[in-house]
Order: sequence, then C-alpha cells, then structure tokens
Amino acid sequence: MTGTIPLQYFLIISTLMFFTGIYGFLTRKNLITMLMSIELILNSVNINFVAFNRYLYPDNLHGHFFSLIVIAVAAAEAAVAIAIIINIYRNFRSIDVDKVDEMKF
Amino acid sequence: MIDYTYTLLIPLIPFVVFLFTGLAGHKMKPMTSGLIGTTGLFAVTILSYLTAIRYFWTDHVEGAGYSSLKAFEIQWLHLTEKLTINLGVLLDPISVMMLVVVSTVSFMVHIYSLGYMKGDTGFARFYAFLSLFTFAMLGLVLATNIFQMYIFWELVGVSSFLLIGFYYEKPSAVAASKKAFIVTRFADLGFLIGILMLSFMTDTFDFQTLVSPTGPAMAQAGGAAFLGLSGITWALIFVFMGGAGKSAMFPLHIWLPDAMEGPTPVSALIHAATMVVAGVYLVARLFPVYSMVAPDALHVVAWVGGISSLFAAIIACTQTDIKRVLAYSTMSQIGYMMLALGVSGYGGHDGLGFMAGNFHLFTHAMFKALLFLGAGAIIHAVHSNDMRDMGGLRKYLPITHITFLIACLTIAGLPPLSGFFSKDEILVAAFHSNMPLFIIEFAVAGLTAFYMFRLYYSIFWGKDTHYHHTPHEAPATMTIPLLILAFGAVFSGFLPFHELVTSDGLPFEAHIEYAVAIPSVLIGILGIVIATLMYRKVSTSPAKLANGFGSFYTWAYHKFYMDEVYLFMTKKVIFNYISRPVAWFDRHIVDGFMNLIAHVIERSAYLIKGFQSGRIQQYGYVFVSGTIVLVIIFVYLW
Amino acid sequence: MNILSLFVLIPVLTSVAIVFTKNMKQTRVASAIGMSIQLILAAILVFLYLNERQAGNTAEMLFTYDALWFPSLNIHYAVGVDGISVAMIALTGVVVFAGIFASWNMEFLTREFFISLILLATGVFGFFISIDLFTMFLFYEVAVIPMYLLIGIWGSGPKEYSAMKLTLMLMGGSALLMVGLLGIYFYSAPETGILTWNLLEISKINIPIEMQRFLFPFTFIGFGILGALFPFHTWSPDGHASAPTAVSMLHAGVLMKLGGYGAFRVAIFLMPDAAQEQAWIFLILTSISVVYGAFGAIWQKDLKYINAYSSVSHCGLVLFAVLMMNQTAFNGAIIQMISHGLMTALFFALIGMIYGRTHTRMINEMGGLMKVMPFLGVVYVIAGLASLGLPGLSGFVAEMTIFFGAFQHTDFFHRFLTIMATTSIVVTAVYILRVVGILLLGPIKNDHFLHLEDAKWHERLSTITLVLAIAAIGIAPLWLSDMINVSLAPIVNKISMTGFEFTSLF
Amino acid sequence: MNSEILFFLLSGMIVIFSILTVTSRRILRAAVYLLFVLVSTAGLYFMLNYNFLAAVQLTVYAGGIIVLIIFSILLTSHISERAQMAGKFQGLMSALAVIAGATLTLITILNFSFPGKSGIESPSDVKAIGRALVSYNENGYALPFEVVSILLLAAMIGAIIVARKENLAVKNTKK
Repeated sequence: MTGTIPLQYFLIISTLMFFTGIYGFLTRKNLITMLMSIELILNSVNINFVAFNRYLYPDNLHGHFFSLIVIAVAAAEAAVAIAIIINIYRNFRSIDVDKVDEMKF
Repeated sequence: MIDYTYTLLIPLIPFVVFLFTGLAGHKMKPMTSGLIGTTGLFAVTILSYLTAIRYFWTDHVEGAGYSSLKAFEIQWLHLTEKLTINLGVLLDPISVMMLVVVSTVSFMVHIYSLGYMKGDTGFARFYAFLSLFTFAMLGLVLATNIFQMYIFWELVGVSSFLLIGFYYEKPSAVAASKKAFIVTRFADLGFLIGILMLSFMTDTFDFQTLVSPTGPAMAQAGGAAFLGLSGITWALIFVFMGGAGKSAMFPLHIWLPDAMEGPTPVSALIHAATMVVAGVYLVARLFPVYSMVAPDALHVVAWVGGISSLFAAIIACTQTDIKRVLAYSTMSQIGYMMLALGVSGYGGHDGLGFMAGNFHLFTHAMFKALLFLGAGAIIHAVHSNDMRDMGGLRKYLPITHITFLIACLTIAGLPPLSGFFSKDEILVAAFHSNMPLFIIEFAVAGLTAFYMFRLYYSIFWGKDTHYHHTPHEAPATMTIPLLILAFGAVFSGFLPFHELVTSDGLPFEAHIEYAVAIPSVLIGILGIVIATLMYRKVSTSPAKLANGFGSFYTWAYHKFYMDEVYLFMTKKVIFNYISRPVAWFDRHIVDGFMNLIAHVIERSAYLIKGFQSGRIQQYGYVFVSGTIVLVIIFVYLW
Repeated sequence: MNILSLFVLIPVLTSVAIVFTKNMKQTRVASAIGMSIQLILAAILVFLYLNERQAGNTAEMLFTYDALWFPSLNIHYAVGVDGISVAMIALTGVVVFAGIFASWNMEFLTREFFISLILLATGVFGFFISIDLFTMFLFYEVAVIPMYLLIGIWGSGPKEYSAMKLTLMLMGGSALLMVGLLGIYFYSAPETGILTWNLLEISKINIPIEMQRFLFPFTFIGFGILGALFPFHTWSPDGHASAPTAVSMLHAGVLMKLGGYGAFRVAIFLMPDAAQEQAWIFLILTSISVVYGAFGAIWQKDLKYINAYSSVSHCGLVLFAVLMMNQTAFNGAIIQMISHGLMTALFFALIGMIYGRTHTRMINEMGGLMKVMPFLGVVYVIAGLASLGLPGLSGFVAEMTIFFGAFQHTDFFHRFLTIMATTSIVVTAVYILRVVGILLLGPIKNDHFLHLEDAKWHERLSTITLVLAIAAIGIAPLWLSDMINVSLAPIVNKISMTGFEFTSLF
Repeated sequence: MNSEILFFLLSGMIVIFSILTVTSRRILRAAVYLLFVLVSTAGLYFMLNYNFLAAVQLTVYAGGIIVLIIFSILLTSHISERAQMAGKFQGLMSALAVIAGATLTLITILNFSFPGKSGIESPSDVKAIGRALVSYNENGYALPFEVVSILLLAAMIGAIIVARKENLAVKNTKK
C-alpha cells in the first residue's frame, strides 16, 4: 500500500513527532501532559521501527515486534505513572511538576 | 660523716599533716585538726633545734669553719645530659638558721591560731594550709639546688595565695590574693629566666657546685654580653628579680600591703617572718657567686634594698591600718637586709654585711612576728584594723601591751635588745662601703622608730575610745606565743652570729663600732621622742605636720600611687590594649578569615547548586541540548 | 593475640555490647565496664613495657604485629609501641575512663552517644598503636568523624555551626595530611622500589631533601590543625564551647594530642632535614599561639572559651617544643601533651558539672560557688594550679622540661622565642586566677545557687582519677620522663644526622 | 496516488495534532488531540500493511492508555482548568533546542542513503505473528513475550500498590 512513498517521509514524520513530544516534555508543567508527551515520543519511535522493518528488512518482523513490545511497555508505564500521579495529587493537591519539591535539598 | 638523714623528716612531717588534714579535715572536729597540725609542728621544731644544736655546736669541730653538707638527695627529673633536678636537704649555716626561724615562728603561729581562729568555719582548712606553707618553706630553705628552690618557691607562693584568700567570700581578700600571686609570679618569671641562663652557663643547678670557688660559675666572670654587663650578671639580676618579688622590694612590693587581708597569724608567719625573707635567703644562698663574679648585680641588690627601705618607711608614717603599717615596716626592714647583703664583701671581716643581713633576718623574724601576733590580739579584741578606732588599750590588754612595747623598742634599735645588734651591724657595713646608702639607712632608722611609736601610742595611749564590747585580753594560747617571741626578741641579739653565720663559713671578730652605734641609737630615741610628743596625748600636731608636708604627705598616704600605676598597667594596658584586641582579632580576623573561606565556598556551591535544581524539565533540557551538541561535535565536526 | 590489638578490639566489642543494651543504666554500665577494662589494660601495658625494657629489649618498637591488609598498595595493619605511645595510651585510657563517668547522666539517645564516644576512643587508641602510616591515617579519621555527630547532636549552643566548622577544618587538615602521607609513601623506597607505609622502614631511609621541603609543610600543618596551630586554631573555641562534656574532654584531652604526636612522629621524625630548615617559620607561629592563646583567654567570659584558648596556648607549647628538636624539648613536648590532656580533661569535666548545675557558663553570672560545692571548687582550683604550672602537679614538669630544652639552643632567635614563651606562665596565672576569683570565690551572686548540690559519686570518681594522674606525674615525673627518654634516642639520632645549621639561614 | 494522498493526510494530522497536544492549555483537549495522533499512527501502520500492529495500537493506545489518561485528568483537575505553561524564556529555549534537534535529525535523515530492500517479504498476518510470539527459534519472540508479560504483571501490581498507598499506610500504623 505504500506505493512510491519513500522511507524518508516516515522518518520525517516520526522526527517531527519526536521533537514535538520533547518540546511538550520540556514546557508543560502538568504531570499528565508530560506523560502524554512521553507517549508521543514513544509513538514516534514505534513509527521508526515499523518503517525500517517494512522498507529495509521485510524478511523478518523484528521492528514490528519491537513496536509491539514498546506498546506494552508504554501501557505499563502509563499505568504506573498515573498511579504515581494520583498519589502525588493526593499528597500535594497538585500535579504541577514544580510544586513537588519535598525531597529537594 | 655525721648522719643528718633524719632532717628529711623536717619538711615531710608538715606535708603529711597537710595531706591528712586537707583530705580528712572536714570529717573531724576542727580542734582535732588544729592539734594535729600543732603537734606536727612541735615535732618539726624539736628536730630543727636538734639539728641546729648538732650542726653549730655538738658536731662542730672547733675552729674548722662551717661547711655545707648534703644530708639527703634523690633525683627528681632528668632534663639534659648535664642538668638533673634533684630534691634533697642541704645543711649549712644559713639553712640551719632559717630552719630555726621557720620552725619557731611557724610553731608559735600554730599555737596562736588555736585561739585566734577558734570558731572559724575554715579552721581545718586553715591548719591544712599552714602545714602546706610550712612544708613548702622548709623545702625552700633546705633546697640543695636552685631548681628545688624554685619548686618550693612556687609552692610557697601558692600557699601564700591560699592563705591570703582564706576569707574567700570577701572580695577584697580574693583580689589581694590574686594580686599577690600574680605579682610574685611575674617576679618568678624573672627567677626562671635567671635559672635558665645560669644553668645554661654553668651546667648545674647545685648550690654547692655553684658557690664553690673553683666551680663553673666562677669561670663566667667578666665579659660583656648585653648593655655592658656580663651574661652571668644578667642571670643573677634576673634571679634577684624573683627574690625581689617574693621579698616585696620596690617596685614589686605592691602585693604585700594588700596581703594583709589574710588572717593575722598568716601575716605574721608568711608576710613578716618567713616567706618574704625568702628573697634575702636566695641572695644569701648565691652570695659567693654574686660577690665574686657579679659585683654589679650586688650593687643592684644594695640599691633596691636601700630605696625600698626608705620608700616603705615614708609610707608607713602615714598609714592608719595597723597591719599595713606593719607591712610597710616589714618591707623597710627587708630592704635593710638586702642592703646589708648588697654592700657586703666576701670572706672574713669584709663579709660583715652578709652576717648582718642574716642576723637581722633572724631577729626581725622574732620581733616582727611578735608585732603581728600582737596586732592580731588587738584586732581580736577590738574587731578593727584601723588605729583611729583604737586608743587607751593598755588598760585592757596588759600582756599584749608589754610585748608590743618590747617589739617596738627592738625594732627602733635600742640596746640591748636584739634589733640594736643586727641593725647596728648593717649600718656599720654600709658605713664602710657605701656612704649614700648609709645616710639613707640612718634616716630610715629614725623614721622606723617614729612610725612604730606612732603606732604604739595610737593603739595603747592617745584618746580613750569607747568600745561596744569591753576589750579583753586574749586567751592563753595567744599570749604564750607572744611571751615566747618577746623573749626571743629581747635575747636573740646575744647570739654569736659572727661566729656562726658568715660568708665563708669561718668565724671573724665583730665588735660594736661606737662611731656608728651611738648616732643610730640617738636617732632612734629622737624618733621615739617625736612620736611621744605627737601621739601620746590627743593633739593637733600630727595634722599640722601632715599639712606642713603638703602634697608629699598626700603622695605618701596614697603609697606614691604605685597601686594606681599597676592598675593602669594591668586593667588598661593588658586588659584593654592587649587582651581585648587579641580576643577581637581572633574572633574577627583569624576566625573571620576561616569563616570567609567557608563563606566563599558556600557561595560558589550555591551558584553551582542551581544546576542541580531538581527540576526535571531543566534536566531534560540539558539532556536534549547536550545530546544535540554532542551529536554535532561527534558526527559532524569530528 | 597481640596485646595492642586488644586496644582496638575492646572498644569495638563494647560498642557492640551497647547495641544490645536495653536502657540507659545498662548502656552506661556496659561502657563503664569496657572502658575500665581498657584502663586496666593500659596500666598492664605500661607495666609490661617497662618489664620488657628492663629485660634488655632494645627494639625500637615493642609488641609489634604485622599483617598485610591491602596488598596492591602494601598497606599493613602494623602495630607496635615505644615509650611515647605507651604514655599516650595510658593518657587516653585515663581520659576516656573519666569521660564515661563524666557523661553518666546523658539521657538523650544514650546508646548512640556512648557508641560514638567509644568509637572516637577506638580511633585514638588505634592511632597511637599504629606504625603503618596508612592505618594511622585511617584511625585518625575514625577519631575525627564521630566528633561531628557528637557535637552536632548532643552539643549545646550553635552546635550545628560548631560541628560543621570543626569537622571541616579538621577534614581540611586531613586533606593536607593525605598529600603529605602519600608523598612520603611514594618516596619511601628510592632504591629497592618496594614502597612502604611502615614508619620504621621509612625512617631508615632518607627522603630526598627536595621532596621533604615540599612534603613537610603539608604533613606538619595537617597535624598542626588538629594540634591548634595558629592561625588554624579557631575551630577549637567554638567546637569546645558547643561540645558536650565528655566530648570536650576527649577532644581537648586526647584528640588534640593526635596532632602533636603525629607532627612529632611523622613530620619531624621522617623529614628531619626539612624540619630543621623550616622550623623557624613554625616556631614563630607556635610562639604566637602560646602567648596569643593566653592573652585571648583573659578576655573571654565563657568558661569553655577560656579553656579552649588556654588549650591553644598549651598545645602551642607542645608544637613549640617539638620544633625545638632536641631530646629535652621532645621529652617536654610529650609530657606536656600528657599533662595538658589530663588537666584540660579535668577542666572540661568540671565545667560540664558546673554547667549542669548552674545552667550557665558565663563567669560573670556566677560567683561564690566554692561555698556551695566545695568538692568541685577545690578540684577546679587544683586543675587551675596545674594549668598555671604549680610544682607538684604535672604542668610544671612539662613546662620546665620544655623551657630548659628550648634554652639549649644558643642563638638569639631561639632564646628570644623561649623567653617569649615563658611569659605565658604569668599570663596563664592571670586568667586562671581571674576565673577562680570570679567563679568560685567571693560572695554568692545568685540565691538560686544556694540549693545546688556538690559532686555525685560518679563525678567524684571521674575527677579524682584525673587529679591523681596529674599529681602522680607532678610528684614523681622521673619514671615517665625516663620511659620517654629511652624511646627518643632513635629519633634524636636521626635528627642529629642532618648537618643543618640553623644559623646558616641568617 | 491514492496512497500518497492518504499518507499526507495522515502525516498532516499527526504533525498538527501532535503540536496541538503539547500546546493546548486544556488538558482534556490535549488528551483528545493525542488520541487523534495515535489513531493516525494506526493509519500509518495500516498503510505499511501491519494490520495486527495497527489493531493493537488502536486497542491498547487509543483504547486503553488514552482512557486511563482521561480518567486521571478527570480525577486530578477540573475540566475548565487551564494548564499552566512554562515561562516565555523556558518555552523559547526549549523551542530553539527542539528546532535545532529536529533540523539536525532531518538533515541527517535526508543526507543518508538507505540501502534497498533485502530478502523476501515475510508474512505478517495474525497467524504468523502468533507463531513467532511463542516460538523460540531464530525468528521467535518467546523470551521478550514472557518478559513483557512479567513486566505487565509487575506494573499492574505496582500501580495498584502505589495508588492504594494511603490505605496501606493506615494499616501499618494500626499494626
């Protein structure tokens, strides 16, 4: 189905998505949005894996499975992260990353 | 060799008594510790007299002269290969004489205090300290070497400190004890430096080696090390500084009048008869060295003695506290002794001054202890130290009155009392070697008679003061010592000192030189007459006289402002201009510098700390940009 | 089992035992038993040592034991003692013993307190028995570090500040020291190539003079900081003022001695050439310490500050004597260390006891205490007299030996400094008498003081032990002095091999 | 041609919604934008003919994670609440770094000549995937599969414990 679309296009999309995620991670104060940024980053990586698999090494499914596992890890990570966030919220009444500074200094 | 090892017991008995009463004194009845102390001292006195009799008479080979002998010696500390500190017992004429003086006076004071201190809360403590003092003083007297002397010198100082501050709840007593200790300590610093120099030059501490005519000290004569004086002269001047401090010589005398804050028996024992003559004893000990290799140092001794005696006599004429009068009188008399040593030569009749100084030391101990103990009896009766509160006491205190009168006559130098003989010898010695000093001493003899009788008349005659309680004669424990000492004051002048205590150990012929003796007796009588005219009855003449002298009187009354000068030196200069800046400097400059270092480090840490902010986004930013930079460098630029 | 290893083992075992104690009583009994054993052991060691010497054993170090510990750097656990270390161990035993009883009523975190205290003692004992430079350094650190906790947790006043200051300055010293020791290590075997940390082996060779010049200041200052060398002494007043009683005792009593001992054992012994050359700089500094500390003490109002400054003065005298570099002065330095250790421990114990009753250390708020607590008052006076050098107490012996040793130098420079140092005895008298006068004598200033009690049994035990030790040295110093003298011979020999003439500097 | 249009459409959505995700001040909306991004990514997977992966993406990501996120948003903040953004300086610096990074990466990608396809295409239907997941030969993924399963179990337990921490703490103090 990919037809004439070159590999680089996928890579460009994934790059843009990756750096958007990073931008989000660096600028958002809210822990949940930071988590979402991380999801973006993971997702962009997945695209890379899948695209390389399809374009360069279609004889096996390494990239594909890698993505699959990353999705599973992302799910696990999201679950734990959200548990932590909820706990933080309970303790601090806020999920602002700058306000959680009990352990600082 | 005759065995004198038992003399070791003489200092040891008081030491054991001190330990015993000091540690267990508060557990027993006060009187028990007093009796233990007195009994101990009685034993010491017996032993001392026994030693004196054996040494001077029974064991002495006729015509052989008295040599010094070491009865006992042990090593105490090893300093260098050559210098070793020993402790021991040295017997020679002056130490045996001092033994008699110290044990007699101390014994008298022990008995006297049984009455005087009765009922005092610190009775046991008092006796413990007295024993400590006696131990230290005997150790000093019997020292075989200069360092042992220094050791006991310090111990004597500290027991003096403890006894002056005996009434430790009285601020003035505390201040006086502090002053006494610090001033003498300062003088002892000189003594220590003197010992350091002397021992370095001669490689010995031992008195026998030091004074031996072939010893190392004698080899040091001549040469000029510093300011035109030889090294050993300086050493001996420093040593004398220690002696001057202990003996309250001008200008290190200021502690002595204040030391009268102590109980009166203490003043009699320490600050009249024994400890304050330690300086004289020290010079006498080293006399051959002084006389042969450092005559310049001996001149210093003579002049310091002369000036002190005049200075003190003038002040004594103006004071009203009876104990202070006696204190200045003590200082004046010690000046005499110093002067006697200072003008003396060595050997034979030249050593007349030496003999006279020691003679006067002996007689002075008797009559001055008597005066102080008498003053104690008076204070005991009147409860005041000030002669203006007294008068007409002869009716109430007959024994005290008689003994006091004897003592006053003795110190005024009337024949045939002991003071006449010893003072006369001193004047003769001065007359033959140093005219200016003779004139000073001659004047002092008159002044002495004057102020002593001023004191006497003010207390026992003069106005009839009304007392709250009728004064009554002291108990027998106090009067018996007075009588015994009076006996000593009257008759000790007949002791043949010129045969016993001489500079080279050999006897020489001494006789009364009428050319000196008659004027000196006359000036004494003149002083007494003037005092009688002025003070026997209440009159205005003392005030007139005082006005006649004008500001000079005021100066003398204020002790020539010596205390103020010292106070200025210590309080202002040392405290404010040395100690305080040092403390400030330490807190602010030295410590400030350390704190500054810490502060700089802390500030820089604070700056760096920003990087480790704990903000995850900042870390992320650094991480990302760092990665980018690294990629640029390693992928594109490398 | 080597007897010396017991000195490290017993404190460790005591600490372990303390961990299992259940309450304050058990804890302090355990510590008291442990440290009493330690004291007895120290006495036995002195006895054994004297016996061995009597029997003609002339080895430099006795009771040696050597076990390879860390092969790649040739670090050994090497122990051995000579007369000097034996004396120092005896001192430590006495002071630690007294310290335990002085802190009998420590109620806050008792177990932890005693464990830290005993850990500190372990370090000190270990330091004195070591002859391997690295183990020595190790024990030195073991001794220094519990200090931080002891002051920071159980202290008073600005304790955090003081603890921090003290630890940082001492650590700074350690850093310099480490440089020095490493330098010595790397130049310890110029010929064979097998490097060693062993003190005795290093002493047999000569470290190149260029290196000595470089390493000596590091080593000397490193130890000197602990020995309160001017101007690195400022941790001492603050540290002592904040520290709890027993810690002040141990610190001033034995820990500061580590400095003097180390400076002598390591800096001077191993690098005599540089020491001869550079001594004059440090001599000036130490003479300043001596006089300056004494003058500084006059103006202070806090009892502990007074004592801390007096320690600066007295410890200055130790370093001063060490730098004079002749047998008598060395001997004096060692005696002074012991004497100062005992009397300053006594002082701090008394100050702690007085503070525990009056709740103030400011002398102008107190007065007339002699009346209400005669025992403590008398002991304070004795301590004061020892401090101002009264014959019959230890201070006198030490000071005199030092002065006579120092006066052996014939040149003007040394003479002048010696005379300057001797003036301190007068100034010492001034501040001691000032304190005694204000604190103990005179009328009672505060009615509240009338209800105060005199010393308890444990306080009496603690102070009497120290007083007895002080008096023993003061009355019969010869055995101690001889014990040290014999051990000084190799050191003096090594120094005399250097042909350096001081006067050639000028 | 069709596929290209589809690709540009999907990639356009991805880029736009990604940016919106990280810039939107309303958190709930951001979550929804994220959902769009994830769905579009699933579209890309479909285009690459990995249907199973795309399905997983849709169910796990879009279905599971996003729902979780939305729940947590609802738990921790009000719908109307506007998220706080970083300061201007921080935003600017981050943007600069991100742009620099993106530029760098893009330059690298565009300058790199990728090798061509190698070998024959292996099947990627569900049956083949299932086989590969549980086989342990050269192309089998039994080990990572098991590891992930353990990870998921651990994460599940961990999440429960962390989220329930308060109750545990209460229990502990009671004991």
